[in-house]
Amino acid sequence: MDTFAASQSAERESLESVVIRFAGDSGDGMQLTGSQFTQSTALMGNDLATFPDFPAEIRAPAGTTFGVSGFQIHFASRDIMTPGDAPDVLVAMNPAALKVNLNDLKRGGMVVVNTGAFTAGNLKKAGYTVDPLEDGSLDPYRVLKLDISKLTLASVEEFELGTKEALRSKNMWTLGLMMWMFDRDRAETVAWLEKKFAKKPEIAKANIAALNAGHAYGETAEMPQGIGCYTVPKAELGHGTYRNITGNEATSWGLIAGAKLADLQLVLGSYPITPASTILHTLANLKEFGVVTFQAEDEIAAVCAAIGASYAGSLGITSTSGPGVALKGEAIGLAVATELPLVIVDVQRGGPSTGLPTKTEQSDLLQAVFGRNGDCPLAVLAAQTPGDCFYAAIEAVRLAVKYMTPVMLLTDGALANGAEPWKIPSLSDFEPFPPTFRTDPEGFHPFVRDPQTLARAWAKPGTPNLEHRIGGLEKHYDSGNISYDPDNHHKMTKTRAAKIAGIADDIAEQAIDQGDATGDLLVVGWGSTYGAISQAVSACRRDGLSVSHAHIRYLSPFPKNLGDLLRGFTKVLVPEMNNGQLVKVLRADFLVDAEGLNKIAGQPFKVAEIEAAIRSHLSPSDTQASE
Amino acid sequence: MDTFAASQSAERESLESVVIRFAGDSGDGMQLTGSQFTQSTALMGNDLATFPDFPAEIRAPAGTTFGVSGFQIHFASRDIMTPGDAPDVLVAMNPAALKVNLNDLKRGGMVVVNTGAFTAGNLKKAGYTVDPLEDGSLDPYRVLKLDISKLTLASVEEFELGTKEALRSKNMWTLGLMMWMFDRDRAETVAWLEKKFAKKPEIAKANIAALNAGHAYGETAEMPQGIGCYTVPKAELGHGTYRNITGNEATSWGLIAGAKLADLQLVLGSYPITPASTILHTLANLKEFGVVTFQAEDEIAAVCAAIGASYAGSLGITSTSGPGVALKGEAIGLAVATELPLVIVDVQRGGPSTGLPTKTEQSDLLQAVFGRNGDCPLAVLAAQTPGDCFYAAIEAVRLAVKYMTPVMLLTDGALANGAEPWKIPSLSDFEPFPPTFRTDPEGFHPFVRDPQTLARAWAKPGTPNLEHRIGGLEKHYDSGNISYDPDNHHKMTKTRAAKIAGIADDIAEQAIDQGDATGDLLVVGWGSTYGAISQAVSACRRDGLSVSHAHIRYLSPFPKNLGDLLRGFTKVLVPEMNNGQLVKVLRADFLVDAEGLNKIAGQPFKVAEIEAAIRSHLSPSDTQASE
Amino acid sequence: MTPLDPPKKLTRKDFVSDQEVRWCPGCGDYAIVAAIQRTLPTLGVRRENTVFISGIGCSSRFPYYMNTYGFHTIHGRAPALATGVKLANPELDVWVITGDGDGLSIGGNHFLHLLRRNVNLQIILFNNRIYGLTKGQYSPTSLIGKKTPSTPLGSIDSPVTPAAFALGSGARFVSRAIDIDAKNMTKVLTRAHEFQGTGLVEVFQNCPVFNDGAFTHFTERATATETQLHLEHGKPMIFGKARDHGLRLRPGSLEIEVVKIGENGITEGDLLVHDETNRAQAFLLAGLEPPHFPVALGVLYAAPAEPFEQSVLDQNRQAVTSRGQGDIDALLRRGHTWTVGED
Amino acid sequence: MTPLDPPKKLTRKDFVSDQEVRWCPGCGDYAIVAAIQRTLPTLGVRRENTVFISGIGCSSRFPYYMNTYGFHTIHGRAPALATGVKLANPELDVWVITGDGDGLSIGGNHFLHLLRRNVNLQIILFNNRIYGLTKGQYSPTSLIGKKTPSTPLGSIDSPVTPAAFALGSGARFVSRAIDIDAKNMTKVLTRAHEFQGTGLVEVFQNCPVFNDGAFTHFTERATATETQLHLEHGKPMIFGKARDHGLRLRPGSLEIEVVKIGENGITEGDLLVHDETNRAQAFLLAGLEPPHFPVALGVLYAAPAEPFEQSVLDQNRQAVTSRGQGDIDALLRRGHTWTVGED
Ligand SMILES: Cc1ncc(C[n+]2csc(CCOP(=O)(O)OP(=O)(O)O)c2C)c(N)n1
Ligand SMILES: Cc1ncc(C[n+]2csc(CCOP(=O)(O)OP(=O)(O)O)c2C)c(N)n1
Ligand code: SF4
Ligand code: SF4
Ligand SMILES: [Mg+2]
Ligand SMILES: [Mg+2]
Repeated sequence: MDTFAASQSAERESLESVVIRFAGDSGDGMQLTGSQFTQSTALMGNDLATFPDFPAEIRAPAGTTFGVSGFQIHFASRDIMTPGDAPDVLVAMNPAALKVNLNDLKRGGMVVVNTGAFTAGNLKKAGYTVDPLEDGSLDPYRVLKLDISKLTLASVEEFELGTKEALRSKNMWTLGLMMWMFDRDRAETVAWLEKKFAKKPEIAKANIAALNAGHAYGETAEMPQGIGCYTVPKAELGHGTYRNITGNEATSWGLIAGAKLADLQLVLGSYPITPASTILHTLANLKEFGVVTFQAEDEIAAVCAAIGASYAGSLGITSTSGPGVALKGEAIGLAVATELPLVIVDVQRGGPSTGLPTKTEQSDLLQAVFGRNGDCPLAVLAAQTPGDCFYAAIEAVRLAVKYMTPVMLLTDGALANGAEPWKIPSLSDFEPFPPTFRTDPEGFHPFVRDPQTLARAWAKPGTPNLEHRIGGLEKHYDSGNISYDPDNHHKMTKTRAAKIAGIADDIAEQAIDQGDATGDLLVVGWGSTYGAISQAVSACRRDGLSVSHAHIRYLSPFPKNLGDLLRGFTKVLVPEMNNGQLVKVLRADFLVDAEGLNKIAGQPFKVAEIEAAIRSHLSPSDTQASE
Repeated sequence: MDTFAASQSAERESLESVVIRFAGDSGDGMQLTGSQFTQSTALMGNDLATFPDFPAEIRAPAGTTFGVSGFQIHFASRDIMTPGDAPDVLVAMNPAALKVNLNDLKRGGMVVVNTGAFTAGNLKKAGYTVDPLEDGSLDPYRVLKLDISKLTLASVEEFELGTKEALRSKNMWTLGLMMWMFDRDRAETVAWLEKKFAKKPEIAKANIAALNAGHAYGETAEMPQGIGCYTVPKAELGHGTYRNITGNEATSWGLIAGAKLADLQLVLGSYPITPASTILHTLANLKEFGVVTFQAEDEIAAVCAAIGASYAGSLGITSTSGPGVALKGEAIGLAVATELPLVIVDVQRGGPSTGLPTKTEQSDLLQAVFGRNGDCPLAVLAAQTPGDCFYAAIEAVRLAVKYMTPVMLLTDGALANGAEPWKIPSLSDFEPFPPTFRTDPEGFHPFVRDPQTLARAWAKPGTPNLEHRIGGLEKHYDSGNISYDPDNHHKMTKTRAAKIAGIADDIAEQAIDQGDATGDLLVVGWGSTYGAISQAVSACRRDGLSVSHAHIRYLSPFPKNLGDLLRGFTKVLVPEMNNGQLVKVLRADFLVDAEGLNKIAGQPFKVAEIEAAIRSHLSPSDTQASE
Repeated sequence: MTPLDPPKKLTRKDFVSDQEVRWCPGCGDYAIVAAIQRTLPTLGVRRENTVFISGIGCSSRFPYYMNTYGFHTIHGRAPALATGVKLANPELDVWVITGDGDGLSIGGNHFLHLLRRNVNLQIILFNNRIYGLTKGQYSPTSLIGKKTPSTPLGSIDSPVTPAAFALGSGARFVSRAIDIDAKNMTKVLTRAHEFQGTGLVEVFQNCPVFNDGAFTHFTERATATETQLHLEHGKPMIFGKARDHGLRLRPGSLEIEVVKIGENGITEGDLLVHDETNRAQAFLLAGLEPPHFPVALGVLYAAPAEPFEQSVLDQNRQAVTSRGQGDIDALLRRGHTWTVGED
Repeated sequence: MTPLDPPKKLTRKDFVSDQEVRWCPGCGDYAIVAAIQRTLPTLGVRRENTVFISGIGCSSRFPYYMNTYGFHTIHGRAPALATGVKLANPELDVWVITGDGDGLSIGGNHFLHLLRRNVNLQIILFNNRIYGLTKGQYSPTSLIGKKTPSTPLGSIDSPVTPAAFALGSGARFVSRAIDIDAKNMTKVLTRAHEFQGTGLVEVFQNCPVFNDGAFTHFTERATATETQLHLEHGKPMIFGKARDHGLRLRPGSLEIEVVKIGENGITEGDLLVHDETNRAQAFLLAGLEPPHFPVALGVLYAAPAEPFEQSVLDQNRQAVTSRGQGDIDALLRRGHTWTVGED
């Protein structure tokens, strides 16, 4: 898997796909650069996937390795699903960025370095004893050395900004250069800059000047051996209107859409936590949808407020990450016991404890399914791409309302911040699912159940003649009053379990995403590993290997056919970004000898990693020990 | 299984075993009556087991069914292990007590009723439309009707107490009668009353008078048809000094013994919760052992204080029940991440949520093993009898200190309040296990590990030249400093898992408690179901069935040989007082088709229930569906 | 949601549920539930709009005995849950029931934030200075030296004064009543209900089983006139059987002293006049304790401000006015979009 | 545990750890860590006995930069964890580091109970009126109207005043300092350290990234003399460049007013004299805010009492004296026992 060749010809060489990683100091604005490049790439009609990777510190001191912020974009003329394993192009704005990222670059790949930042001080901060630009460590790569700092200063001279201010445009100069190199259009970025700095026209002008200067530099300057200019044709995307969307945007919008389809007011109780906070931010800024957002004093208050809202007849939702879920356990149990609708969004991050707050992981699955006192079943769903968060959120709302139950929606840091082009649906594509609130006193008690769904009646305060009391103590099946009766407790426990199990009749059977319904190996995934598994499986299938891919959305309850489906394969491999959680539940429920492929690095799987595992599982001499 | 026959003969009839249930109003002092009867029974040298069963309310209104408090004792001349399935004798102090308990009484069993309490008002409160003493509903039983109220008043007349005060001695009169009937000695109770009412000698005298009067009544009065007097010979207990002990006493004392063996100060951070509170109470009253007890503002503060204490070089312990564990999850994760010793005692009760606070259950196992964010492994142990809590607690301390890890000790409400005769060990029977605190700066960092146990160094504040920082963020394997390095996180996660898994090399292999090492059916249990399973299995084995019993103490990690052991049997049956938790983990880890037998009634299994399940699993036409 | 016909005249019985009360005989909670059931009809509220929300504790069993909507939640969390209820439906008339353990031990944080946000509801704190339901451990309001199962040698934590804590937390309505003083309790409950915002009522409640007589030193009817100061806005602080004692500020200082009217030239004019809106004064009053001072009862502090949920609604309305009612299809198409193929 | 040789003279550098500081350029936290590193050597403490315990937040990264023992715990729980540390080893010199979110939002309950128990440690509250680490959401001390990512239309919760909350919680030492005023901070830190019990120091800390200038209206050096009141026990409350302004109690009332010395007959004698031991006065001072009043800085309140962990130790000693050192074998044999077989 080496990178695209150098082009010497004047006219642009056409490439099928490119992976670029922008890397620099937290202060260098790499996330902005990346997202602007992403925008114009989307508008070019490429398929794409991105992976922002930033430090836990707000602004780590300049020049340090732990302060390096990166943004990787993979774009192509074909359908792609991951941010790409290894970059073809690395843009390194300073020595620390080079140090941290160089090993990931493909051999023969291109490095664009800002020599202006390669001062003795910065080299030292990055832990370089000798200058990597001099000691030949860049020999395996195609290197474009530019004093971007100097070039930027020159380009904005006329605006007479202070040097510090002027240097801020470095990232725009670089963006301009890369836009030239890959034939992107600057118009959107120009418009965006004008809007962003509307109050500071000088700054806007300076940035635009830098952007154009970078582009112009590419047009005019003589490029060294091995550096060319390229184009990546449109991808064959299905007809429709597209946009870029990140996972947390999609989740937020999906929750709003779900509330609309349920005809309920959305009340979000949340407490800020990385990487979930942007869901709170997004919804807080959509009050015109009647959304109520409440930043509570802590996670417990947040979920309790959401439960109170559902009790009062709204749709209570709480968004958080793993440590927050750990705090909400007792209250979620109350929602299970009182059988109220509730959606808990867990944007997973590296654990245990505070762990790796800005890194991604899938290690909250067992907590989601089992992490409460008592026999305390609820529904668990997972989203598999940024755009899919929208659909998963709607489904979470549907199940919560229809079954009067908490539903845990699992996403993760990679989905939350990652972006992809998304074909925009219309609300009319969805069946509405408004609940019927109980109003008839005849034969009412708070735990009368719908014979089909086993959901209890939802009688909201304010309804005359349905006054009733509920709580966390066990209730009598036939009256809803407190009951310490032994058989009743057994019956209620079984009923709560049966209600959740019954959801399996209401969801799609598990589909094979790719490959045959039986064979040598089934790769089973869940959540954000979708893209990597999918590409690895198709690569192996191209080589004629008997491997299929199933990706599980419904983790509790599982689809009815899942057991049979697993048994249709000689082997089952379960890649997870954790130490083996789904694999545990699959083995317990279906007694299949599924094996885990576990990456607990706070980073998504590379396609190659999964591909290698598949091949070793299918190689005649299957020596590879699974972990 | 019917009860002992009536004896008409003057001299006492000898019985092998008897089950008595004392039942009355919360205000009637049945728990005291029961524990006094238990004391004297213990001193008689019988083996025994008790099961107190009281309402969630402090003092529910007199006469109501939900206010009924019961105390069951099973005593015998042979080795017994459970409080008994069904009582041979029911003492009902009022209509509500009769109503609630009569169905449990063995057919042909004896009912002693206090007719004095069978007033129209009490009958109504109990929900009786007709008087059960008149309508023949007691015909299947041997009935002893006495106006205990009146008899008591007469017996204490001389002390000129108010009627209300005088009636308080009802329970002592009744106790006296039962002590006559079963040939128990009153001396201990007399002494106890004198001590208890030292400040109110009149009350002491009155109670003693009532006690003696009840006894005298038995001696003198003409007993109706079917009521006799009995004796239950000494049991063949092993040599040694015995005492009665409840589970929470044993746990508390075991923790103190563990701290002593570890040569560490015990610091308990706890927040009151039923049925765990008495551990806090017991330890709070043992300050002369240097025990520090801290009633914190909530469960989170309690566990955090315990973690702080361990960090500072003491043994941090926290005691609670299921809802408390649900709140402690995040903090326990911190202890896992910082690798500090910590013992969490979970005295399980009925769930989910507030559930059935005063009832017993085993439904926190999955929470104990999986209930935290991230991959967050710790050790989980369970105690199986009241006395065994002592040994389990010591073992929990040993593992926590040796492996620098949180250890969850699971007991439950039945163990906590249940009592049994306990052969008292000496501290010298135990190997001490003091940790070695790190003092040598040479090559020190907070996460240097013992190559055998993988435990990190314990360097406590106050030690010169070992100043260091720890926290919940991921740390570098080789320095203990914060690290966001992907491979390091993978390595640390694997190391944390390996450390816990490694405990399997340090614990006893799983033994077969009863029966052969292979066979048709293995009954696998954990925790307080020990007695019921054991008796059910031996009953079936007496009938020649090929069934064995294994009881698991180490739930995480499992003993190394457990898998092979399970595979030695055609079938595996897992009785649990939950909806199927251990069975899930066994299936996941060993891919054996274990079946659950689940009772979620807030009450212990009856021996008969397990026996029936065993037989149906072994009957040629095995039709019984497992749940 | 609320039907438009005027509420029918309700009586105490309308608010009594069919559940048997499960408190110990003699428990102060009986008097409180009775007082509230008696007061509600006088407030012209609707049963269906009335919601009692409690945590866990003897006191928190309260909602089961009210024939209204009720939620017996989890330990300490009632204020947070009630906030959610009000955010979902501000029309509802919410009463939070909590205890000294539920509200001030595990629930202290939610208590603080409820008060500072000033959500429009009533919160009744049943203070019996003990954990009743769990059988008598000391609570954050137990006095130093209190012997309980968890403090066999006596408690050592200095107690929280709920009213002072509330004032420090930014509470805008702080009041006190005694379980057995139905008359004053009704007054205070009515005031708290009128109040736009969080109306805190601390009730001194006797637990005959685990903390009997915790308050008798000032609740005893016989000595009440000497040990109780019933506050009235704008009135001088007078107490005593002969109404001849009063409180004044020691001149130029910030200390309150008890004075006798008539003695060395003191007249009513010298006494402190109760000003409900003075937080510092309320803070001083909250700290008065027998034997040297009477206990301040009634409304210590009342300073209305816009309730939290109103401001929330205002912002939502604002958003609709400035941006128009949200349209989801438009939302999804906000910002950069592009179209593939014909359409 | 502590070796007996006298502590060697330490310098600031001895307290600087080898970890690179990871705060934003210009963050007020730099000044605070510097002040503490400069103050510690003057307190004659031992590095090995010094422990910094923090929660989560930018401020809570603090322990990593101190070359002492340190524990970066979980969000809001540092006070509880620190209490456990002191119970295990009262000899340790513990500093709790928290933020306005860590300490007053999620950690409010532990904050309350730490203060009322009066555990002997110092707690430094870094108040920047914002959640820094999570990128700028409003905090419990953010002012109404504050626009943040979670309050795009402005915050509506009325803020907590940490000092008032602390006093209401029963705190016995309450003080304030400004990040850039090293001199006063050192004074206050020293006082807090001397104090036997929980020494609370609120530091007004600037977050240039998410809440720049939150305090400039009274921290600006130019106007400091007009906007700051530096309290000294026993001294009249005077401020102003010309030291000609002061605070007095409006006669007979409980309100503070600003007066000009010399104007209509006001003399220094009329001014309030700071009494550290007067809780009500401290409560009033805590509430003073520009523009109408200066901000009260320094030690607002200091009323020593036996520290919590001392009382705990006393009870344990008591138990040993009255019952003798515990003997486990005897414990197991306490009460009824019986023997089977010969022995
Ligand atoms: C999470 C949790 N922790 C602890 C408990 C046990 N518990 C129930 S009520 C209570 C304290 C009750 O005291 P208070 O609030 O004063 O109410 P009271 O019974 O005195 O009316 C406790 C500790 C619980 N139910 N849940
Ligand atoms: C249980 C939990 N909830 C939420 C978070 C996310 N979080 C980390 S710090 C913080 C608030 C920090 O604010 P503050 O205490 O004022 O510290 P600052 O960053 O302003 O110094 C939050 C919400 C977390 N780490 N853990
Ligand atoms: S324990 Fe106390 S508070 Fe609880 S019900 Fe009984 S008397 Fe009332
Ligand atoms: S975000 Fe604010 S508080 Fe946090 S380090 Fe940066 S400047 Fe300091
Ligand atoms: Mg109480
Ligand atoms: Mg802050």
